[in-house]
Amino acid sequence: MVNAFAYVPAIVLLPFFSFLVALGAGRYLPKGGAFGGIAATAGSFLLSIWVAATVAGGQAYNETLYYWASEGGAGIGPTDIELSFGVLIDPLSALMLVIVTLVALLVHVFSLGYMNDEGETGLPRYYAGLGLFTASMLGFVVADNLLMAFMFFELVGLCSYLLIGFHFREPGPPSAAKKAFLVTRFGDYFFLVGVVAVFATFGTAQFAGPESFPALADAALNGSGSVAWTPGGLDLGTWLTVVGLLVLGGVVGKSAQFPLHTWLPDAMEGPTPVSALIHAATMVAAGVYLVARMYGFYVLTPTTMAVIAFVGGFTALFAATMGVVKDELKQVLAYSTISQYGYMMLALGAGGYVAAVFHLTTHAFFKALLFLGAGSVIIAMHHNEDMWDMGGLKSRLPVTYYTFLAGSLALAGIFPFAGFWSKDEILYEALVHGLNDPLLLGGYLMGLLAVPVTAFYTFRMVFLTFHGEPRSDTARDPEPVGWNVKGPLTVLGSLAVVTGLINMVPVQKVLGLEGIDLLHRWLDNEWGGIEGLSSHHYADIGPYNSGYLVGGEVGTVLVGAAVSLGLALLGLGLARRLYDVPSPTEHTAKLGGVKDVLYNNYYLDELQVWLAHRTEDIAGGADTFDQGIIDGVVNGVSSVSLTGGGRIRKLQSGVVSQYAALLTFGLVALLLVLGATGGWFL
Amino acid sequence: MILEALMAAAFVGALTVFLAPDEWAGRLAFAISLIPFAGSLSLWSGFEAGGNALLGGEIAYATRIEWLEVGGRSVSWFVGLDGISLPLFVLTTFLVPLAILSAWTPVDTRQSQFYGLMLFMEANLLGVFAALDFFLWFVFWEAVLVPMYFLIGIWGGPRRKYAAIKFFVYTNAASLLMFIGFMSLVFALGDSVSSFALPEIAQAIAAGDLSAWFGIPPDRIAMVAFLAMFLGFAVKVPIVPFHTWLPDAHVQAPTPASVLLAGVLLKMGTYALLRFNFTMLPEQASILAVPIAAVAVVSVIYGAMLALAQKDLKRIVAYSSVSSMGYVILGLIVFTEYGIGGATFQMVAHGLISGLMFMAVGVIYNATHTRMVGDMAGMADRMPVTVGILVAGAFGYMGLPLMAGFAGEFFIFVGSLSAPALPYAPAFTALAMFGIVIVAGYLLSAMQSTLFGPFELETDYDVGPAAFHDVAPLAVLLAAIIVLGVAPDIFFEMIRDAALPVVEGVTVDG
Amino acid sequence: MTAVASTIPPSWYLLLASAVFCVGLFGVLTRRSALYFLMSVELMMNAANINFVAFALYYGDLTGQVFALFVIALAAAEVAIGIGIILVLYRNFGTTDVTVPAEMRW
Amino acid sequence: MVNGLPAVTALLPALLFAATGLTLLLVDTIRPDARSNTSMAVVGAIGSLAALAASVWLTASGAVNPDSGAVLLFADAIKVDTMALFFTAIFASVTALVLVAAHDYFHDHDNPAAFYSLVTFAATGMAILAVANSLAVVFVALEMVSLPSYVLVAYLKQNRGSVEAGLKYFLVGALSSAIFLFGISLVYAATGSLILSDIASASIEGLTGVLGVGIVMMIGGVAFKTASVPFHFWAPEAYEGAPAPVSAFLSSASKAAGFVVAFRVFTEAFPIEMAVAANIDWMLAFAILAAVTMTLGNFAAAVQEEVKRMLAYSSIGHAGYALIGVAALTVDGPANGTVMGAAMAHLLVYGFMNTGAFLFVAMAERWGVGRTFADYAGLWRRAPVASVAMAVFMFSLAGLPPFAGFFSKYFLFQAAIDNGFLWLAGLGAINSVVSLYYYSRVVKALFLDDPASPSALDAIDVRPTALYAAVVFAAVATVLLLPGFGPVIETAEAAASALF
Repeated sequence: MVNAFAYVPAIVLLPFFSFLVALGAGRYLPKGGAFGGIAATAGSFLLSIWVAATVAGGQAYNETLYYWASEGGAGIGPTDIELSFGVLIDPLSALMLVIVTLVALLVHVFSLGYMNDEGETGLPRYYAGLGLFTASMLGFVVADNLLMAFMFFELVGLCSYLLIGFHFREPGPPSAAKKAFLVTRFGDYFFLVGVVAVFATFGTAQFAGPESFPALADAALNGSGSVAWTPGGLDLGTWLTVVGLLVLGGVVGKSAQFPLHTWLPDAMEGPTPVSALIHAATMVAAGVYLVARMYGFYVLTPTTMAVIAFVGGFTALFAATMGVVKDELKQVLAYSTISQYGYMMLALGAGGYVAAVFHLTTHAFFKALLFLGAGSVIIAMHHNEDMWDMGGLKSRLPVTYYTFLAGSLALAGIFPFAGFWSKDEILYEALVHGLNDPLLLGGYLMGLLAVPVTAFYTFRMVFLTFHGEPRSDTARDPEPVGWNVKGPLTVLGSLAVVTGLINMVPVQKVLGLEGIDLLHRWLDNEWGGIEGLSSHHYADIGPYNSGYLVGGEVGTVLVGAAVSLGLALLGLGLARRLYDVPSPTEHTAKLGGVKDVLYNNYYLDELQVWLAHRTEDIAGGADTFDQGIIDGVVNGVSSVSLTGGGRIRKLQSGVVSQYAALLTFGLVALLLVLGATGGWFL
Repeated sequence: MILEALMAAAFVGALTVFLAPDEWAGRLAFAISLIPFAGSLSLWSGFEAGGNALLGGEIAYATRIEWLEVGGRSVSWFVGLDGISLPLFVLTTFLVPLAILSAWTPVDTRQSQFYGLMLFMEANLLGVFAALDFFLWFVFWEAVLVPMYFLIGIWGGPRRKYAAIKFFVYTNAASLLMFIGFMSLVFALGDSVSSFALPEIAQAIAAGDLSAWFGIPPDRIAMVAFLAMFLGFAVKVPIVPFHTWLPDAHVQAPTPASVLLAGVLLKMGTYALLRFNFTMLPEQASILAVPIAAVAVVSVIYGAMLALAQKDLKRIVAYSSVSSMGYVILGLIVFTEYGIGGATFQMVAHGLISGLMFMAVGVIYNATHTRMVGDMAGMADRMPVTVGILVAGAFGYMGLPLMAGFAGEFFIFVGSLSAPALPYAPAFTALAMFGIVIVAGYLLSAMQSTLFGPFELETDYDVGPAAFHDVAPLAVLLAAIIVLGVAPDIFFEMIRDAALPVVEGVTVDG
Repeated sequence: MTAVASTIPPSWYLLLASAVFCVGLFGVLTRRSALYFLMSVELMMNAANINFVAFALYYGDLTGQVFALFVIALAAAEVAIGIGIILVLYRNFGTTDVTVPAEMRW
Repeated sequence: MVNGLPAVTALLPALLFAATGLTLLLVDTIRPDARSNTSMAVVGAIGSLAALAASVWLTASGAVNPDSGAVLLFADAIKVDTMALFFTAIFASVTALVLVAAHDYFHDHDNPAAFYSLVTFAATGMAILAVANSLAVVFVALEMVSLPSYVLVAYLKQNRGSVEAGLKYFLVGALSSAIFLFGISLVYAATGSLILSDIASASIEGLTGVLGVGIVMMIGGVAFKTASVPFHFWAPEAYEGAPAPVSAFLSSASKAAGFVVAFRVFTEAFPIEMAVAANIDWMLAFAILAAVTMTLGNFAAAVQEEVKRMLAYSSIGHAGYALIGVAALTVDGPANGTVMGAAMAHLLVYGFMNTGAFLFVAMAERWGVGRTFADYAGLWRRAPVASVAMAVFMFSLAGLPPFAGFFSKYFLFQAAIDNGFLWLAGLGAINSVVSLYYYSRVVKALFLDDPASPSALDAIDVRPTALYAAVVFAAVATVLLLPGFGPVIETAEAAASALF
């Protein structure tokens, strides 16, 4: 058979071509080039499936395809480095490929309904953006080294800028786009330093293989190898931790973790399908994916792991609390995204590699679903997003309602929807590993606390939107949506229900059914993969060992699951009591002062704005200094010489007898000088 | 003799255009300027020389003809290229035709003189990069200033005269300082060199032929010469705090002049720094490594902060050039193959990108007649293509991967972080790298307030898209930037080849 | 060599010449009338002549004396031209005061 | 014998000048009331070009050169050597330029004939000055140069400026020549001879003071001719008030004449060894003069409003540079010949670029546009060729490549450094920067500034062909002297080295 891996570049390039086509010829194509995009993503999707199948067939692929800057050469000090592009296909990237291409495809289709049918202008630009966005993300997914990953990581950022700012004629979107790029850029600064540091330290940035930097780091740490360089006097462990944290900076930025999460809610200014793409499969997912990609490096440094876990747990809770008080549909979803990625970080920090990837997968589906659902609601509501103007849409938009409900149940983590399984596993991993690690345990507790909050705001959203009486005319008579909206919703809805089945770890543990933890086996290279990139390997070199509550493993599983499910139901119930009524009212007042804090997102935006202004003040000061002092000196020199000249010329009085006098004096002076030096007249 | 042919083409072209009528001077100049470009492409494709021209590497397309005797040393017409000068040579021939195109719209008076001066400047610029004899080089180096003086002074903005004279006198004073510095080296070499050929001088110094002069010990002379030349070039680059002529010159200069000023003239400074200070006196350089690196980092951050404070688009780009040049200095001082190679590559990359930025701002200015951030908004609504390219260029400036700027900066960073020759290299590098955040800050803010949002601009005419011959050069530049970003090896390979001997010049203890 | 000349030490001539020279210089510096200025210059030149003649005698070669003649001739020429210039000065400025024409300065 | 001809042939240039002067008078007597001065200009130009040709021929033919030694005439009172011929070449070129230019400048003067003859006679004096080997001849020749110059400066009798300039020039000149003469007399008193070589060999026990004072006074005379501090006061007014061609003549040729005296007399009559031995350090005196002169000239020039006056001060500054040629000398210094040769070369280049600059001013006066920088605004538009030429002169005077002024100045400084006078060279360098400022002001006015009023340029209604020819020729020479600098500097250095 033909080798599927030969076509991996095509997966990336197809959307790229659609970008070119839409940009160049979109004006002349029907639907502004939408079909090109759909075809391209569909093609990529099929190819990805094929690739995944090949991996399942027991193969993997790690190949350098193109040397960016020339091979070899005495690169930096002692090290030889190569800057190259390549493709790394292992279970993880194969899975991610499928997810990304699928979501991208559905988003493209949905856009037909959301953009074209709504008569948006500038569609070619839109589809070009989508194409490039998808292409960059896919390039990032298949990257075989950190440099390439960084490059596409940045391109993803660019596309988010372009798409968030799609409605550039309005004031809001451009500023949101700027904020998104700037904040993530701030994170990427550390990432870039990290990349350079990796090159300096190991001389390579390959993810996989014996010469990859995780492998080298591992070898160096257990003394069987050494690294090319560490900065003056720093011991290896510390330095690797530093490098890990540097790279993490990029992750925190892109995956909207605390404190760099502020850009994401603003990013809602972008068209809803773009939000779906950003949140479910591309930009925000990139951060978490990066950690998973170089997990073999992170597990080597416990500090980093703990930090990741704690940041994740904190973000999960922190973002969830803010989601409670938002009035706009997409705002709620935005904070839920932040919170959910917090869970994934928690999982990664807690050594739950598989759990994280699992949640990444399920989240991709149900979050895409929720956003597209929100999109269809927004269509119906004529682009009014305020939930207090909605209500009672259940009967009028049945398809949207039920799919949205499925997604919400998944998000809230209600048995047996997809979200339940993944979130439960995360909490389980955090728990069992956290019992010996306070920081981690803290993360776990925060994650646990976030569960009811999540369920609460999710269903607050559902009830306010779909239940009760319509609270506005548009809600009474919403605009119907077409097949291109319902289609994607249905697909994702069913996925949101069933995806949990790919990883029935708790069931396996409790009932002892072997082999239904497909994802575990998949990521453990059971079918195919690359040495050193397996969950087992990570577990082996990882810092954690498991501890259990009463009843050993099974008991822990059951307790954990029960607790989290219970809490989720608690939150759901509360939401039901408060908002599932014919005409619900705001209860946020009960929160008192806390409410304002939550409304204003803990004033973090204000903080960042304040910082920005201080920076500008400094800049202004620098400018004054530059113009006044430095340039002043430069001009001063000339004016000084001119005044000097002015003095000198005054000698020339114009009166000839004075000339005679001066001339005589000059001569006499000369006489004296020479006479004195020569010692005449003695 | 092909180098001579190309320079002659530009020179004769200049004379022809001077005499041509204004109506078609622009077209004629453009057509003529394509000749050196085509030629330089063939030079590039046929380039096989390896090593550094100054340090005994083979010199491509070399010619050497004795000219006259100065104090027992021969001055000769000695030109040739190596991996460092060729890319800059190509950059020049590439930028000039585009700059000429970009002049068609704005320049409406004395066209023939304008284009004549452009070509005359090109001839001298090519000379600067090709010359391998100090006197010849210096003649070209100074001759470049004259046309630029006129370009700014005649076709410039309101305060053009002030800017022109400031530029002229300031840079000339600097050249004088540099001249003195270099001459003291030559004197200190005494009879061990029989000519002003740079390779001979460089190798003589490398061979330790410096001897005491006026009772000053050789190492002292070398140090003084290094400082004099460094200061001299620092003005040209420019390095903070010798940069204040640049914003004035840029803001007042007409667009095409700005393009060449930022694109090529600034590179003369860094190129000279590399050729003279860092190639000839590596030991002094490594002694002064820390202060120089500090200056570089200050240039990066301080320049970026200044750009952040500006309201005039051109000033913004001008100050960000100061910032970018700081990266180049950092790359040079670390004395690693990637550092110096990256610095040289960054010269080319920044040449293209800043050229693109100035050109695009110029195109917008043609339509709006203002460059003030406050005066306009939502230009994207009226000039979609131009703005699109401008945005792309801006991201290139921010170091977006797969564009030339990122390649240059990344090479520099990779080369500098672990540089053995520079103490505290990691700290310096990390500090300098923070520039990529600030640059994003001010460029994005400027774009947001001028290009996006609802369209605002008080004019008594309606603003429409730019003409084809305005946009075409932008597109070409953007394409070049992307190509270089995707395949930096187009130049980087030969650059590294020529940079390696320089690196080997400095011995790192420990 | 006459008796008188031989009895006078040459330094006296030097002193005399210097004295005359200084008188002339004094005149140049103090007098405002162009004509006095001219005369004072003549005085200075003749001071030089004294030296030439005296030391021609002292060294016993004629060069000095011959040169003195040349000088006298040149002085005459100079005066001629000087008078001419003073004349046009008077025509244009209505005075021979050398301090008056001071329109061009600095 | 010179090339098989009588030895007096060596005086050919001087004789040609004299003959030309007489011929001019003759022409004038034949056609006394001719309104056109074309014939004058033609005759004068031909004559001075012939003199130029003669001096070049004498040098090239090897009749007179360092190897074959100099030609001594009239009991050693005259000494024709390469340096003499080199300077004669300078005088001849400048004279030719000035005479040609004068054709248009004096187009409506009622009696141009006198001008031509006076210039030529002054040139004759210079030619003799260049070959003078006896202080007597030096003084006579000096007066031969000065007396016509006084008249030339005051040539415009109805013009108050010209008269004032003439008066000041004359008074300062008379005083200076008196001082110079007294200096000679003191030297004679101390050494008993007027022939340079005899002075050098004379014994001066006990008379050091006398000799010293004499030498200093002679320095004064030289300083006057070269317009160096403190004898420079006449220069700004004289150059400003005189007709521009005269200013060109004085500031180029007359200045060079002063330098030929300095170069020859001081090195031959008071050889460095002897001077140092006798504690009469005239090199130090010249060093001081050079430093003060170049600084004063440049800084004062930087603040002038009138172009002509600026050029006057700049010519003072250049005198300061050239003085380095006699200042940067040391006892058997390695580069004595080089530094003096460089000064000579600089004077040659300066002869062209400075004359050209003044002739451009002459053109402006011919047009009747004003004298200040502001009046020159935008001249460029009506007179592009002349303006470009002026720009060339300015940049060359400032010492920028790619013009000859760069090389001559550089050689001068380098030789000074080689001879151990780093501080002089450094000072010169700083002054060059200052000069760059005011020279570029002219270019700025010509090219960058807009005319005060649209009608301001209407004054430019004629195309003075001869002036144009002279200016353009000077410009071409200024440019071509860069590539052709090799032979010039070699000749000059050889000539100068012969003196040590």
